[in-house]
Amino acid sequence: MKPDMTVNLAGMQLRNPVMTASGTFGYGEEFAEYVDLEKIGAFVTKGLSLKPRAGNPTPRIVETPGGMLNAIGLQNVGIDAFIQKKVPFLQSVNTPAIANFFGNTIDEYAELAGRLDQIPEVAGLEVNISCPNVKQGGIVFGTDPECAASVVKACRAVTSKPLIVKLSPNVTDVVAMAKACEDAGADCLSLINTLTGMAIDLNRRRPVLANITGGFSGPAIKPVALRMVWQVAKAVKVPIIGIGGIMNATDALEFILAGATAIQVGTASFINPGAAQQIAVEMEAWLVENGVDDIKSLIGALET
Amino acid sequence: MKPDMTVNLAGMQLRNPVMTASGTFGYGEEFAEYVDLEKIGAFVTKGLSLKPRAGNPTPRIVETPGGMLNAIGLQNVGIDAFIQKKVPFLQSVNTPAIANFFGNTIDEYAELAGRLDQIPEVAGLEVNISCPNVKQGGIVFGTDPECAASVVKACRAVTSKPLIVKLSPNVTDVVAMAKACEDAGADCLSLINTLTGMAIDLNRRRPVLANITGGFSGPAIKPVALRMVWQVAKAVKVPIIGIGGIMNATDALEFILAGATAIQVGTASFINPGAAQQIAVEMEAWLVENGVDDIKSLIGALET
Amino acid sequence: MQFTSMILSNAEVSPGYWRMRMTAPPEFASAAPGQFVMVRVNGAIDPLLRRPFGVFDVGVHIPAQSGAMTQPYFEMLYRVVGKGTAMLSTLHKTDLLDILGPLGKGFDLGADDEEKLIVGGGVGLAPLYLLAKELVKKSPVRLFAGGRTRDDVLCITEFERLGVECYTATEDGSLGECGLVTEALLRRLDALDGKATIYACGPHGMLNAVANIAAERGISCQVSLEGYMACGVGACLGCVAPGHKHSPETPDFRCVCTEGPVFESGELKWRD
Amino acid sequence: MQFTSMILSNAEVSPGYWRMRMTAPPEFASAAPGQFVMVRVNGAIDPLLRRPFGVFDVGVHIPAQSGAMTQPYFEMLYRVVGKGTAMLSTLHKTDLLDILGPLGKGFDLGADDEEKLIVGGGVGLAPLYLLAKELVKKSPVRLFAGGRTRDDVLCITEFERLGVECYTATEDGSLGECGLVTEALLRRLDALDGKATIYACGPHGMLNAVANIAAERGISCQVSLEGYMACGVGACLGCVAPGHKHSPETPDFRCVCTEGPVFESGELKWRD
Ligand SMILES: Cc1cc2nc3c(=O)[nH]c(=O)nc-3n(C[C@H](O)[C@H](O)[C@H](O)COP(=O)(O)OP(=O)(O)OC[C@H]3O[C@@H](n4cnc5c(N)ncnc54)[C@H](O)[C@@H]3O)c2cc1C
Ligand SMILES: Cc1cc2nc3c(=O)[nH]c(=O)nc-3n(C[C@H](O)[C@H](O)[C@H](O)COP(=O)(O)OP(=O)(O)OC[C@H]3O[C@@H](n4cnc5c(N)ncnc54)[C@H](O)[C@@H]3O)c2cc1C
Ligand SMILES: Cc1cc2nc3c(=O)[nH]c(=O)nc-3n(C[C@H](O)[C@H](O)[C@H](O)COP(=O)(O)O)c2cc1C
Ligand SMILES: Cc1cc2nc3c(=O)[nH]c(=O)nc-3n(C[C@H](O)[C@H](O)[C@H](O)COP(=O)(O)O)c2cc1C
Ligand code: FES
Ligand code: FES
Repeated sequence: MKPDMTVNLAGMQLRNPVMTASGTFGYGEEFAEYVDLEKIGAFVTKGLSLKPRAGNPTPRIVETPGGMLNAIGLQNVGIDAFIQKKVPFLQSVNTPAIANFFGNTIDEYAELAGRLDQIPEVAGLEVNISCPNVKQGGIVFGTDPECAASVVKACRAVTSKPLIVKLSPNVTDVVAMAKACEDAGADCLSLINTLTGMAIDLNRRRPVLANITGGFSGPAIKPVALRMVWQVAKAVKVPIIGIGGIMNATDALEFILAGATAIQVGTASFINPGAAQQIAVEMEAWLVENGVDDIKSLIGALET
Repeated sequence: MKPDMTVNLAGMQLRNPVMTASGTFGYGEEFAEYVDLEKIGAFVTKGLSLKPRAGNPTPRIVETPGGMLNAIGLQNVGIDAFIQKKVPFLQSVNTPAIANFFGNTIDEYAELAGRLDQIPEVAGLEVNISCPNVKQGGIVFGTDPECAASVVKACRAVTSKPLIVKLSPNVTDVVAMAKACEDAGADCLSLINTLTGMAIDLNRRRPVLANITGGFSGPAIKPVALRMVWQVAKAVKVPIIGIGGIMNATDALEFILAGATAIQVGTASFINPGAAQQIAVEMEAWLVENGVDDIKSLIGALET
Repeated sequence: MQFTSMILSNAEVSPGYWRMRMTAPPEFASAAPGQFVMVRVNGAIDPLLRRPFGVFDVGVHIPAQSGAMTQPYFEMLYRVVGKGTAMLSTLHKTDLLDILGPLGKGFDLGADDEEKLIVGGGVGLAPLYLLAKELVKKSPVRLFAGGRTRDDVLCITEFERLGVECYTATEDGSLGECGLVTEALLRRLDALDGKATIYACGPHGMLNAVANIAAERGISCQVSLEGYMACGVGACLGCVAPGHKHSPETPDFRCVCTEGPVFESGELKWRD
Repeated sequence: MQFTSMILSNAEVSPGYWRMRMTAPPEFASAAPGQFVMVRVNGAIDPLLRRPFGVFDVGVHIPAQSGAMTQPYFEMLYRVVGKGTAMLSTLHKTDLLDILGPLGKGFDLGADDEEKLIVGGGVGLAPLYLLAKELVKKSPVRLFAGGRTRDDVLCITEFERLGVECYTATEDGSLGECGLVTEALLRRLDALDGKATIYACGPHGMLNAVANIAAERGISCQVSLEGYMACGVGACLGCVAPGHKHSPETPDFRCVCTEGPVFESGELKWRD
């Protein structure tokens, strides 16, 4: 018998729990050749800002043991070009598209949320709060519970679409951040965004990345991600999307046991562009083999 | 010409910057067959507590991509047995031995610091503040600047030996922690201790570690460690010991460029018990090849 | 001792079980039965940690050509269970491996005038061959080898060639008796007059059963344990096993890599 | 296109430079000169990311035995510089690799009635052989190949066999002229009457010099760039290069893996 792979994510019905992570899957189109988008649960766009952003100078990426650092600098086409050039593609696909976005100020966050709310092709919003607050001297929104709550409240006020808040792992107390966002009106939490890391080129005596530090992703970070998902899942009521180093169905199922309702595949799509679809297929096969008839029975089923 | 490999670490003169990390080198004796202790700069003991500690149930370790998790539970012989059974060995070796220690309360930290201060064979003290404060409901000392400062002040008051404070990476703002410890009287900062991580056994639907979460170490964590060392080095005046995923001389030199005066080799000693000595030898060879006549000229020499 | 070893042969001896022979320095010849090695499967970071394996045999290769140098070697018998062992099984003659060992405390050979009863489950036979080789020099030796199917019962011919009397049992009855090997052990103990020592290595459940049998009958028993190991030299404290006085309130842990892997069964904590 | 490819041969053609031939699906035959592949060196996590390599050649292997199936293949020419390329160089015939490609925008073959001047530095020659193979069908082609020493000037015989006139230069004078290959290019441009197109691939400094020469003389020029790549399909935005309007204040980046790797040199930003 075919197991039930569907999950409900803050009102969005997904055919399976496998999503793609922002910044690793373009605007969906880039992977059309490798992934049948209608075989995965949902996909998330590159992070959008009000104005287009050209991003950082190069080098922007570097490999590290079991992972990679990126300092793309949130390069994106901006909300206007998104609406004109990318939304038509979203319409053609029968899979929820989630718009990831970020601002430099709370007002920018709210303006973007309001505009994205008006786009019927956008099924849900994912707020990236791992960005520096230009008004508060560069303190990252996502590292202070009050600051994060203000962003979430401002977005919540202008959208009735499912609002996902994406948490930064670079904090002392991820549970406090999670609760603050839940209380401020988040429908769902996704975690983790990248850790902050650095790589050095010994011979040139310089940082490898032009930006000096970068976001650390890939299999290396999985233990941190799994720990945070487990901690947050115990503490909040809203559903959770697990992210961080997921390379295969085993990794994905571990996150679900830890308490995630859905998962996002990030860096893995670079290594294997068909990763997301393959993970969905292999998860289903695992369920069949292990006699599990509903993926939902595994959510948070870790025995501790 | 032989390059000058010596560094001065808060008054301790080391023949080279290579130390071993607490918990990965026993009490020194365990590696006598593999490492000529008089070829490395210094070594650090397993973390000591007032009473002996038996540690956590098993499994206590698990491999992860590019790293490992441990939940040893700070098993150690306790300060009394340390003095009786381990100190005699320290006396036989002409290399600074640094005692790593931890307490459940500030009083315990101070008592240990005071007792270690009286042992002539102990060249310096390394305070592990990554332990839960039992009096404050389990909040980890090393994640709150004030709490950490109290520990450091209490230890500072009872010892005139070099006092190294070992910082936890599981914080939002490692620079704030570093400054608080410096202001409270630390002579030196070592970082990073392990990240907190988790691993799951899908088939058993249980955490792999009996303790559920564990300390994450090894090459995988190097980008985070390097970033934190660089951030802290810019912000404090005291010397820094770089730790985290150092496997070879290249890694070690990267930490020195980032601002570390010395480095500690941890997980690498498990994989290659002779790692510390080999790193010291290869660092010197690199200096010769690159015409650097004094290792001190590389400290913080990163061009950004 | 840490050394670079060259693989002399690496062959599948039963589905999923491999036997590897590799060069060793002359000092390795003194490895005690029950000692183990830590193998670095790969010079890179994946897998990161060394893998522990028992010493199956030690010997000296005497080349056909007279005058050529003799070559001390040792052997491992391993089962492919995960990443590291899968990679080992792809290695070929002349490939090199970084080895740490022999490590740990091996078996106590005991008194000469008693019968030796060796109990092995699956790949647990690995460290018992070298043991049997020593024991047969002085005492009558019987082997009780068990496994899930016939494929899991290994190298019986080698034991027989030593003059060891072998009993086999499999859970599916595909070889020897159908059931657990402890049945045959019990029968032998019932028939026994005089003293005996039991030596056991295998899955924890089997060791537990053997330890309980030994305790009930007051027979001396040594078991070889496994434990998740990072270092193999007593530094990480990852490999510990609960000692006989252990309880959650008063923990008592033994270090498997330095105090073991072989323990008197009475030193350890067992389920009843 | 993503496919599993079997290695047909892998040999060192000059110290540190290797040439690998591997099977490809029939559709691969339409790869344009200048396109590249992303190779997954290893199924595990070390190295984690794919490695980009130009397509050196494509062809079809016709087996000696009549009636046996023909086998489309492609070739890469690579230099061992780090972990990934070192691992590639240890692979053998019949080993398998996971390949993504052909990717990116290749060279524009331009008009037939002009001279084609190909400039390659070191392993930069890799994507230029397939280009030359196409260009010689319609136009006279000259190759200007440079390197540090004679070991860095590769596969010249292959180019000559195509009927390409080859000029070589090395920095140490061990092969051809002593100095930079742009000297010979400049002499040819001076002698030229009629139009020409320059195609270049190699170290960034060389491309910069060639681009400046082309700009000064108003000659059309295409360059193939390298860039640190994670995905190869336009998703990570890691591989970008500054476009001609780029400045720190008004950044203008081009995506090397999808808009390139071949660009009109005028589209990009160069140092004077
Ligand atoms: C002292 C000792 C002697 C051993 N002797 C043998 C032997 O002679 N032949 C043999 O086939 N096996 C033996 N084992 C078990 C063997 O070490 C494991 O099967 C092997 O490490 C599995 O590695 P892997 O990478 O294939 O599996 P993975 O599951 O990928 O390994 C992941 C991690 O778990 C550890 N691990 C997995 N299974 C075990 C286990 N059963 N015991 C300890 N650690 C484990 C690995 O060392 C590694 O760190 C011995 C174990 C110990 C402790
Ligand atoms: C479009 C394109 C085509 C290329 N074609 C060829 C070719 O035909 N033959 C050839 O020998 N080389 C070619 N290169 C360069 C080749 O990709 C690198 O030499 C190779 O990736 C180095 O890998 P490594 O693991 O050996 O080195 P490492 O230094 O260990 O690699 C570490 C990381 O840096 C990246 N990297 C290192 N050097 C380069 C570089 N020069 N350009 C881009 N990324 C780099 C790697 O991809 C990897 O992610 C090409 C690069 C690009 C972008
Ligand atoms: C190249 C790159 C770009 C990214 N861009 C974004 C982004 O724009 N917005 C965002 O919220 N996360 C971004 N991320 C973070 C990922 O969505 C994901 O949270 C992170 O990579 C961890 O997952 P992984 O280990 O599976 O890659 C980016 C990650 C990478 C590697
Ligand atoms: C098994 C194990 C035990 C450790 N025990 C201690 C300890 O007792 N005290 C302490 O301060 N750090 C301890 N650490 C942390 C290390 O000293 C070091 O900070 C950390 O492992 C990061 O370095 P690495 O990546 O080189 O291993 C331990 C680490 C490991 C792996
Ligand atoms: S394996 Fe490290 S102490 Fe036993
Ligand atoms: S390599 Fe990812 S966008 Fe070009």
